[in-house]
Amino acid sequence: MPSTPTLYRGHEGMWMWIVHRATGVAIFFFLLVHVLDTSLVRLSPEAYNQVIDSYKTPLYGLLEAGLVAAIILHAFNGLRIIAVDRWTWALRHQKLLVWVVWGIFVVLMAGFLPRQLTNVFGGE
Amino acid sequence: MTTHDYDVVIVGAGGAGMRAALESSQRARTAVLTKLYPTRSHTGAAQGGMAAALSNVEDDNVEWHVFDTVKGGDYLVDQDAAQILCAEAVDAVLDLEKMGLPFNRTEDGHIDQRRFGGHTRNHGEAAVRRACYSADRTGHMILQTLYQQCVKQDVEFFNEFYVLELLLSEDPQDAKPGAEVAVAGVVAYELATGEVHTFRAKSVIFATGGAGKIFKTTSNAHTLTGDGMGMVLRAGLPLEDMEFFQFHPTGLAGLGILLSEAARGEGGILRNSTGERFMERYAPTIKDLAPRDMVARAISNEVREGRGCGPHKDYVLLDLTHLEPAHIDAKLPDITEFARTYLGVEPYTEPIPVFPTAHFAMGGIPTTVTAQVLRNNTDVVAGLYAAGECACVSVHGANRLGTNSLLDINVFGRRAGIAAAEYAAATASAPALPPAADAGVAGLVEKLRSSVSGGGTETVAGLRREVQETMDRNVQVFRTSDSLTAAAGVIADVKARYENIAIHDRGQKYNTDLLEAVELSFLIELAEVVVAGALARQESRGGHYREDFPTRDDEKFMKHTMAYGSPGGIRLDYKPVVITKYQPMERKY
Amino acid sequence: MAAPELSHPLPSTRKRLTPAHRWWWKFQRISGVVLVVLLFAHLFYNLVLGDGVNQIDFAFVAGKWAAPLWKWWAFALLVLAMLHGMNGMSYLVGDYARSQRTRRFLNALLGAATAVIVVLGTLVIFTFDPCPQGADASLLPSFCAEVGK
Amino acid sequence: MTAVEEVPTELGGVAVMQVTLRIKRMNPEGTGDHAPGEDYWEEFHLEAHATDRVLDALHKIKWEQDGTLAFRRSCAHGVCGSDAMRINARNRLACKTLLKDLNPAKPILVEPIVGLPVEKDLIVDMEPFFASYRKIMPFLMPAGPAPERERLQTPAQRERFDDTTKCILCAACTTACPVFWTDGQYFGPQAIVGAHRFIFDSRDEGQWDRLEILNDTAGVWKCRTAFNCTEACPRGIEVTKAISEIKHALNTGEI
Ligand SMILES: Cc1cc2nc3c(=O)[nH]c(=O)nc-3n(C[C@H](O)[C@H](O)[C@H](O)COP(=O)(O)OP(=O)(O)OC[C@H]3O[C@@H](n4cnc5c(N)ncnc54)[C@H](O)[C@@H]3O)c2cc1C
Ligand code: HEM
Ligand code: SF4
Ligand code: F3S
Ligand code: FES
Repeated sequence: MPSTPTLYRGHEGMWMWIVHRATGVAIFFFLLVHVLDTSLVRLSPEAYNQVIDSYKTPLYGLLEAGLVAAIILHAFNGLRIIAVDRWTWALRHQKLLVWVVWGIFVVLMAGFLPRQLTNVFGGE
Repeated sequence: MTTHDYDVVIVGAGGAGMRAALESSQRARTAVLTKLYPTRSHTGAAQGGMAAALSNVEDDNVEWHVFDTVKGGDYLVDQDAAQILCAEAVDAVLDLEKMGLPFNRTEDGHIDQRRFGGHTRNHGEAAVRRACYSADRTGHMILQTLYQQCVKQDVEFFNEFYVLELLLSEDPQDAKPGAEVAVAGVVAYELATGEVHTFRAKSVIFATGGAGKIFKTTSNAHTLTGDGMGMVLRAGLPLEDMEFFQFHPTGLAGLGILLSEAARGEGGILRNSTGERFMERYAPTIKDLAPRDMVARAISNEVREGRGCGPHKDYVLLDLTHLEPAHIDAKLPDITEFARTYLGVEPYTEPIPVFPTAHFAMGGIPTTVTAQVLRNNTDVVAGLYAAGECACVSVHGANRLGTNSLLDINVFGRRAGIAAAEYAAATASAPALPPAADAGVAGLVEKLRSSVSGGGTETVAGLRREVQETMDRNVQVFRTSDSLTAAAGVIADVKARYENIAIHDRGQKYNTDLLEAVELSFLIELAEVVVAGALARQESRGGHYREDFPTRDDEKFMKHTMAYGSPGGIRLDYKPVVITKYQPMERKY
Repeated sequence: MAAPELSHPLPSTRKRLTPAHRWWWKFQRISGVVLVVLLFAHLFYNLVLGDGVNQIDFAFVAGKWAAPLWKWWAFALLVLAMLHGMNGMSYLVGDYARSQRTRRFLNALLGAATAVIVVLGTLVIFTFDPCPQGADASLLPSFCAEVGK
Repeated sequence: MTAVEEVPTELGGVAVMQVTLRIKRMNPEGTGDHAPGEDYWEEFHLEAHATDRVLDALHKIKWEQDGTLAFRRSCAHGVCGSDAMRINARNRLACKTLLKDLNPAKPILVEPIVGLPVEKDLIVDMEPFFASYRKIMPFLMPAGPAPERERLQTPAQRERFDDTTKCILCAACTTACPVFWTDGQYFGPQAIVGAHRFIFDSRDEGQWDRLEILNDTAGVWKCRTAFNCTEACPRGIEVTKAISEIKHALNTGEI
């Protein structure tokens, strides 16, 4: 039985590659569902609202927060990748840029999360 | 057993082997057998440069180069060979450039050149810029470039094939002078499978490199175990001038990793514990750029007389701190990184601890200037060639000048490739192989395998350490009759105990344990030859310094040593030196 | 450019560079930059302004799409995100699918899914009626009342 | 785990310490305890100097404890490229990794590089790696007839490709690349480095042949800028930068 090799202790670049990949896939599948459920608006207001209402649970609210987190990470890391491919400076400082991405992520989430959580848990 | 049939078989894929392959494979069906992937060969470790009187940066000419080579070699150089080496140097460098080698350049786009030890203008007036280089990885670039050309030409490599025996048409020790002895092929052991292969060939070229591992402190790779020289000796052929081993002055202290002479060529200075630039005392004119044997002895002497540095006063310092960091980065990036990685020393600001390290075998398999292997002072073995560090043409005499070896492997590697292919073309077929041609190697391998359960008591590492330590202690920069006799005793003892060796691995596949044992047997025999030659040479010349005979003795010893293996021990004979233009003079710098 | 001198012939590669991978690589980057704008405005409008997630219902969507800007915004988002996502997913297929056959099959599936979603989405966006006949007026955007009159 | 105790003794000025190496083994012919081809971890305890390299420790094991341990090595100072292996979960050369730079409090993990078939213990089949290198036509393709003397090249032109000439073909980069692990289709960073060395050489005229090859499905577009290659390269080559320069050349047609 060939055993698996150790998990490679890559640096920032490798972990961000994993993050980028995972978030990209997650967003893609969400997008498929999201287009389908939004299409219900074409069917009837009742159908749409019914589905959307069923989403308005705390669980779904959290998932949605996760989605936003994924988008923020994917988007800003995507910009980092673009910069790295484009400018030598960014290439040489790609690690710094990883921390910039996380910085932006923290700031944006700090702005968004309270709003989302009060909306989700705050009740009517 | 598998048998292969080729016109030319080249053993070794370092600089010499691949340069030969480029010529030979264009002319004849050629196989290159190498125990390492070609790009792992130790040519890749060479740093400083390759000499050629290109006159790209200052006036220079072939004659000056010949003179420096002869004088540097303490007049033991065969001057006809040196003439060829230096005359073909220019084309050798230009050929490499055309193959794509990325030399450093002058502002106007030509190949740049720098100073190196012993290379002078106008017969010793002052140091001259003769070394063509590529930062401090010239050998790396040569090895890569030659390999790239081999890829282009689709050269057939047998990688990780250890050649262990040379097959001749008859025993040269029984053959009469003048009678024909021809090469028949080689027997090789395939690392991946443990299979023994016989290669029948019309011509065979040995290009197996050096034997630095007979010493403990060495700049040489673990794999430089002198296999080619050992096989030749076992086949009943002589080895020439083996007592001349070069100790490079600046190995990283305690480790032996080389810091190229280029460090001094670029302005580095050697200092002792008092901070003195001590080379001013030993070589007033060219100081730190004196030939290696002199600098190595000077360092050892400083240490012996108590002016060494460090807690044990056992090294001196190579000072680069007065050089611009940018200059260091441009010209000496690798060696300064070695200092950082392995000693934790920052060369910009701290001097680097150095001590002489066993570096280069001036001696080796005796050849003519067309790289044909000699079986005595006059007769050649038909179809057998040697080139590179394993060969002795002899262009290095008693002491090689820095940058002349990369030159040697290219000039004589090329010559060997052409000659071997031409010989093969003119020869109808290789001599018939003896029955059971592979029996020798198969037997050797089986014997070692059976030692796993056979209860041998000696270990490869243990015996090897004993040989290496005695060589370091007794056969290094300073030698005496006593030290050499002591070494001979240890080697004889180790040789006897080798019979009782035991290895661990009895497997067929990738059995490096077994091969280390075989390599050790070559090391022991070569150490024996070195010591025998050194004992008999009661003079001091170039790299061989006898404290009990501290001067050169041209009367008795202006001759090459020819050592033959025999049941009773090493038998020594001598061969005259070819002198054409330059009569021996005292060697002063 | 002169033909290289070679000792034995190599496959001739003098044809023009095939643009496919290169084009998609560039697209991935350009679409990425555009998506940052499109997506964050979308998220901000929907989740942060007003009542956040809770505000989302038919009336909200219909109200938004009444403006041509948001209609086209949604369309651009749909197309770019789907193409970007499709190509991104096909990177994964290229990396993880073991055989040429699986690779081809999965890429076809991806292409089909993308086509379906893009077509469906486009139809919805452009044929969408914010004030469908006979619907419960309380579910509709307020301007329907005026339209109905 | 108390793998290491600093022994207070000094030997030649260097501290002696106890280290544990945990080595991934595989014997194609099997051993008493293990079936042919089975891989397993084995621990070795030894005494070493802080300044020893991992290669020294492997030698100590091979020479004093278990001669069957198989690994490649030659130069022992980082210039021949024989001994790339995964040490503490990162690709490095055993001869360039000092024990003192690893955490000696824990066992040091040593395993073969990943993505090439393991032959025995730490030895892998390098042929697929060299095959990728050969594919990019790694030799000068000069234009026109050779001049009598050298082809001219300014120091600036020479500097343009200096970085990638340093490659020793050790495979540390390629086998550290997560994209290479996925299916082995990717040429890998080394082949790109090898091509870069010629593409940016002012004397070479084969750029477009090589760029065409790198433009292929298995070529540069597979790189996801994970930077493992750059981090792993023992020669300090900016591998990702070289790859990026190739992408740029393909996109703009400028070299
Ligand atoms: C650190 C260092 C720096 C140096 N710097 C310089 C310099 O700046 N300038 C200069 O001129 N010289 C320099 N030298 C010397 C020079 O590099 C060598 O002498 C030269 O490269 C030797 O080349 P070679 O082809 O003979 O052998 P190598 O390159 O050592 O090749 C030997 C080949 O033989 C093969 N081989 C060995 N045994 C067997 C076997 N049993 N079966 C099959 N194959 C076998 C090996 O696989 C290898 O391919 C330096 C040497 C060292 C060690
Ligand atoms: C918000 C702005 C976005 C930016 C800036 C962005 C940027 C990028 C970039 C530059 C890449 C290429 C990565 C590479 O070649 O290494 C990429 C890959 C990818 N993107 Fe996006 N993207 C964004 C949005 C999205 C969306 C909305 C989706 C989902 C539909 C998505 C899914 C993917 C996927 C699946 C990949 C492939 C990941 C991989 O190969 O590892 N991205 N993205
Ligand atoms: S680029 Fe660096 S890591 Fe990759 S093979 Fe070359 S030297 Fe090794
Ligand atoms: S690790 Fe691989 S993904 Fe690119 S940057 Fe290096 S080749
Ligand atoms: S042994 Fe040569 S690179 Fe490590």
